[in-house]
Amino acid sequence: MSATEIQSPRSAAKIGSNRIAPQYRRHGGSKGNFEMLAWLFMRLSGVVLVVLIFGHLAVNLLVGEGIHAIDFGFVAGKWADPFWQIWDLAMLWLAMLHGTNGVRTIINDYAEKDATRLWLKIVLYAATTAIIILGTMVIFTFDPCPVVNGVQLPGGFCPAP
Amino acid sequence: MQVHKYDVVIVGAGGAGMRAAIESGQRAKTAVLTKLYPTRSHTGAAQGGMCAALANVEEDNWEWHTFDTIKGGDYLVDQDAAEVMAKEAIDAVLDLEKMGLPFNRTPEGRIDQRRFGGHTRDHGKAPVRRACYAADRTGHMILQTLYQNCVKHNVEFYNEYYVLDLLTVEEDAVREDGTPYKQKRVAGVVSYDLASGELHVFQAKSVVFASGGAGKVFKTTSNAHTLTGDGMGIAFRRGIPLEDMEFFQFHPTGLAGLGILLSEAARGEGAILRNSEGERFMERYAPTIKDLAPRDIVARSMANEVREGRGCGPNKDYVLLDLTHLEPAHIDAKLPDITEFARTYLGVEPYTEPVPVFPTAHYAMGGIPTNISAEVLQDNDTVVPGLYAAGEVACVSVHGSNRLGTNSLLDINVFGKRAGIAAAEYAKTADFVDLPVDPEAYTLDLLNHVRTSDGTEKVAAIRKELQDTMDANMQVFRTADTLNQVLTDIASFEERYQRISVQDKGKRFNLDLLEAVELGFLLELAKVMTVAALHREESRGGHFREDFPERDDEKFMKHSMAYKDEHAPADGSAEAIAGIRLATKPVVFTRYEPMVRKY
Amino acid sequence: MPTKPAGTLYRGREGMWSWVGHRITGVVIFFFLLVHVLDTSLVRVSPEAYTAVIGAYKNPLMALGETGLVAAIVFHAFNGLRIIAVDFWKKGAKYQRQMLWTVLILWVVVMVGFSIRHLSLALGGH
Amino acid sequence: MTAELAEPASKIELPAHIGGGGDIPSFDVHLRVRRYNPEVSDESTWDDFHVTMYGTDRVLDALHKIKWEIDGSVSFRRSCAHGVCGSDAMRINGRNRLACKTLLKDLDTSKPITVEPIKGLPVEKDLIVDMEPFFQSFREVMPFLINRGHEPTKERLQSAEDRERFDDTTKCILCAACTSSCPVFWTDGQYFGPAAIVNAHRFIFDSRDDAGDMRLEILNDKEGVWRCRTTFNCTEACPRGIQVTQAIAEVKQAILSRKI
Ligand SMILES: Cc1cc2nc3c(=O)[nH]c(=O)nc-3n(C[C@H](O)[C@H](O)[C@H](O)COP(=O)(O)OP(=O)(O)OC[C@H]3O[C@@H](n4cnc5c(N)ncnc54)[C@H](O)[C@@H]3O)c2cc1C
Ligand code: HEM
Ligand code: SF4
Ligand code: F3S
Ligand code: FES
Repeated sequence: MSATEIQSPRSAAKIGSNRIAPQYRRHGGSKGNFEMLAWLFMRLSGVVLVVLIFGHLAVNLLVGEGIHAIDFGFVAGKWADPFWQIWDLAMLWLAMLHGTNGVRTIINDYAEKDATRLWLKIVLYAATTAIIILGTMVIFTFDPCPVVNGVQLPGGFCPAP
Repeated sequence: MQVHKYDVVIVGAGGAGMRAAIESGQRAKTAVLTKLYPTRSHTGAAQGGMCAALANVEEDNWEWHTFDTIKGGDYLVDQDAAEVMAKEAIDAVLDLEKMGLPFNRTPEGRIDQRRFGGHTRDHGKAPVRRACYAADRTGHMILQTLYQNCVKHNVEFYNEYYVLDLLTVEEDAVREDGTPYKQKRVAGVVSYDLASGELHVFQAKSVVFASGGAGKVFKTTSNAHTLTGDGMGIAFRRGIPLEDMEFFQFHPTGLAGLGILLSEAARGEGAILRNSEGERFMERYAPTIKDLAPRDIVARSMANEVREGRGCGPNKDYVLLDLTHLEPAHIDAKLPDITEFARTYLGVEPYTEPVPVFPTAHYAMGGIPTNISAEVLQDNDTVVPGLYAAGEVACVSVHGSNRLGTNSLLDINVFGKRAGIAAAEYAKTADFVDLPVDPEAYTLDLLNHVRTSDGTEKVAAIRKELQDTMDANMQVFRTADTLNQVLTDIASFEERYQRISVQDKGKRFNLDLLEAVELGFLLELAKVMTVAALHREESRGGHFREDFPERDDEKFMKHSMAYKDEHAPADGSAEAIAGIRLATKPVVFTRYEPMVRKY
Repeated sequence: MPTKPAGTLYRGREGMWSWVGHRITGVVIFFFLLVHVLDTSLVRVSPEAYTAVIGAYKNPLMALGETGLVAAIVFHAFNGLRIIAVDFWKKGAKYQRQMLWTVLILWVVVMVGFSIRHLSLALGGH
Repeated sequence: MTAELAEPASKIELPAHIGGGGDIPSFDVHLRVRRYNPEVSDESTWDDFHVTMYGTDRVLDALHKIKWEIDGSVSFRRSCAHGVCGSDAMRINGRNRLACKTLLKDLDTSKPITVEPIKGLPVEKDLIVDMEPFFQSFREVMPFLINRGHEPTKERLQSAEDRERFDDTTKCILCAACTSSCPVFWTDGQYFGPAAIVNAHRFIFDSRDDAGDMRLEILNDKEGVWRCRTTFNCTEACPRGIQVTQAIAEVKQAILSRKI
């Protein structure tokens, strides 16, 4: 019995009837661990995001005057501090990648035609790339103390001109 | 019509069929035709165990096992076959273990064993632990393991292909004593593809029948709806005799009213039968091994209790199986499924309440006669080259007039394996036999008759009446009167069967049509059983004649052989009217002389 | 395959409905995030533009919307933790139902607290 | 295990209610069966049947009554009639169940009982679906023992604890109730599905088996375990009470710990 060569996966054609409806025939399997890593990433990023997002919401919406406090100065004030810069950057990346991978799963699940699936994913990845680049640039190239029309905007954190 | 060509064609994918397929598939081009997906076969319903004298927990040997088998079968067992089975049992179990079957284990990690009815140490001294088991799912594990190994070996299955006819040719041959005779030789089988409604002819050098039992001739039965005796019916119609059909086993503990089986393993683990007075009545009937007496004895004792007014329930028509003194943890470990059946189907909690039970039609001891190489006999001493049978459909006969629990799972493995090897070896030496002209004509006729008939009789109604009369008159107790009643009833059913019609006229998945065909087999087999029972004017094993309550070795220590014979002499006898010719076949004795059967 | 009429909806239990919720909230948050990054980027364009757009957020309707969004995030976050527990904690699968109820209770508590605070801030005005 | 069991006294007093019982109640049920026959039409229909049934009757009995007395063309698979062969998984009142294990008295008989084929597999006729894709996934996980050691003369040893490790997943009857209840499987039928994973689990955690790695590799696929979204429909649907989602989680863990 041990002499039998075992091929894997079992070929459908050789065993049983070969009446498998075409839409169920499995396309070639995937190589590598991408799906596993994606799965793992969803969970790890999820845990970190809980901290990041809840912190973000608390500071922005609940502390002090809540949403009324949000204006240019508020944002500028936060990003003057490298702590918040890193915080928001991490949140941006993790949330975008987490969300993108989530939406990728959903597209895989529901897009029926291969072509549709491909297009939707292209759009998704393009949007994600654009947003991540944009967001990163904003955080890093942001100047909390712009000089608008020669006038220094008010802000306690700005160096005196 | 499509024609396929295979060296070996196996009919049925239960335990016997798949065990054969694993052997034959590695030796010859093999196809398995089965009317059910393999894992739906009724082997999966078997619960208690499969016995072999492994002696893993107690001293035991295969000779004691042989003796128990012979005594259990009330000496109508062919002793050469019983020896083969008991001896090969050990390898049969080990084979399964090596294929991956997850047996329960002893603390040392060996296969665990439990007690079962009629299995004793040293020729009846005391019960012995001989049944290897996997909780109360032994049959399930066997069926799954065999299917898994079929997948491993790339066995080709044709699922939901109903075999409806056996193709043979007849040629001149000479017996050993020099007399000429017409020898049948296998050419193939005709099958009906359920999905498309098309007929497929399979030309084959060897054919193995492993199509299981015929429990659906009875109303209260542990058997599946699909166990309609097709294999026996097909063979019988094609001139092959059926052996010992009067012996049908009634299992003592079916859920009352439903027939769903509660394994003997329950009693093996210590459960006790009680009547309405709470009495452990088996102490009266089998003082030594009590509740673990063989099934025929226990079933009759139960029926007797009920007859004498000590039954339980509103109609006083069942007795009780009491597990309440067992530890719930023990019950969960050893009998999880059957206790769930009691909960699901009767709403009884076996931890705290006894379970209502009554005998249920369980196992056909008789069937297509074979020798120990699983070759099918055409008459007492010649075989049909290329035709094999194994499992419940066959009669080797290792079970004689009463099968011991756990011997059937053993039977299917031992003789399934033998059949598979023999069929493949034969196919290597033999040539294909030319198919008869119009091979599918008979089957087409059969189907067209049913499909196009515009009668008014309903299949289900006839079947129900058949099952009712069989339950009432052909069950645990029989007399000439009740048996004649059955024959009268069947005659009228057969007449009505000519006028049945089916509502579904389509081709796809026409189960309506197939139920009608199956009813044809049931009627035929019920008739054979009853005629044979009428002829056996004695009581032995599963066959109990109230008008002849003693065993009569003088006249009846022989197998009965029923042949389909439309041209039997019109002598007015029951069998002639039924179109059956009855003959006998001697029992093979090797070492054990018949004794009085006492437990 | 049969066309019409459609079969009934599968009557899944807590597990299935929580997954439906998780999926919907995930997508909602994702699209919000796209917009949110875009509007925040306006700080780079000009403080006025940013303040103008942010100003648009500061009306009662948007306040309700924000509450909804936070509700989605909170549910997704808590349920996400539940899923992680199912995946990594030995007894997670066994207690998934209890954990879901915990998630919902926590969700209600957090949202009640948040709504009171946020809506009173947002609607209270100055 | 080997301890002698207590032998009870040979006569006991039976509780009173065991002796009596009363009549078996009968009741009327209304079944709505989803019918489909491509020989007749591409559209399916709902057919209504009213039958009188008794105390311990199951949905399967009602279907039989319909087939045998009212409309012989109603088609469904069944065999054992007590929940061990896996033939008759169908959707009863919206959930996957075995018709032979669903007692009518446990359903709300004041409303129609809907009966539909299981979801996600091609319907062939009425309640019969094409099971081939399901069995294909099963075959692909190599559901058989592979042992590379040399064969012992007697059985392979396995401790009771090692045997217990995979006990739950040996119970599977391949009824497909789980796979066809899985929202992920419904989407495109490509997911291996819970049943295949359960059967892989049965061997991965069998101490006698040597090919766990190969099976883990097969399931570490884009259609493998990672598609499971832990919706628990499979666990709820399994008529054998197998903790399917738990088994899937264990396989995920096994892949992770092997890779990392
Ligand atoms: C509830 C129950 C419990 C049992 N418990 C035990 C036990 O504990 N120990 C024990 O030893 N025995 C037990 N038995 C007996 C034993 O299980 C059976 O006798 C044995 O499994 C029969 O196996 P088989 O392979 O012959 O037939 P089956 O398993 O019944 O298989 C029959 C096969 O034939 C196929 N078939 C039938 N007709 C056709 C056709 N016309 N065309 C094509 N294919 C066809 C079917 O599809 C099926 O695959 C039990 C039986 C029952 C009913
Ligand atoms: C707050 C903390 C968060 C946690 C703990 C969390 C957790 C998770 C987890 C564990 C999954 C995997 C679910 C599964 O595999 O079944 C998931 C999926 C998903 N998440 Fe999050 N997430 C969080 C935030 C976010 C954010 C901010 C977004 C949007 C950008 C998002 C969008 C998604 C999407 C779209 C999915 C896919 C849903 C699906 O496949 O059904 N999540 N989340
Ligand atoms: S795991 Fe349960 S539901 Fe799934 S196929 Fe097996 S027995 Fe059926
Ligand atoms: S239903 Fe499907 S999503 Fe996972 S938990 Fe079961 S496999
Ligand atoms: S008929 Fe066998 S599981 Fe229901």
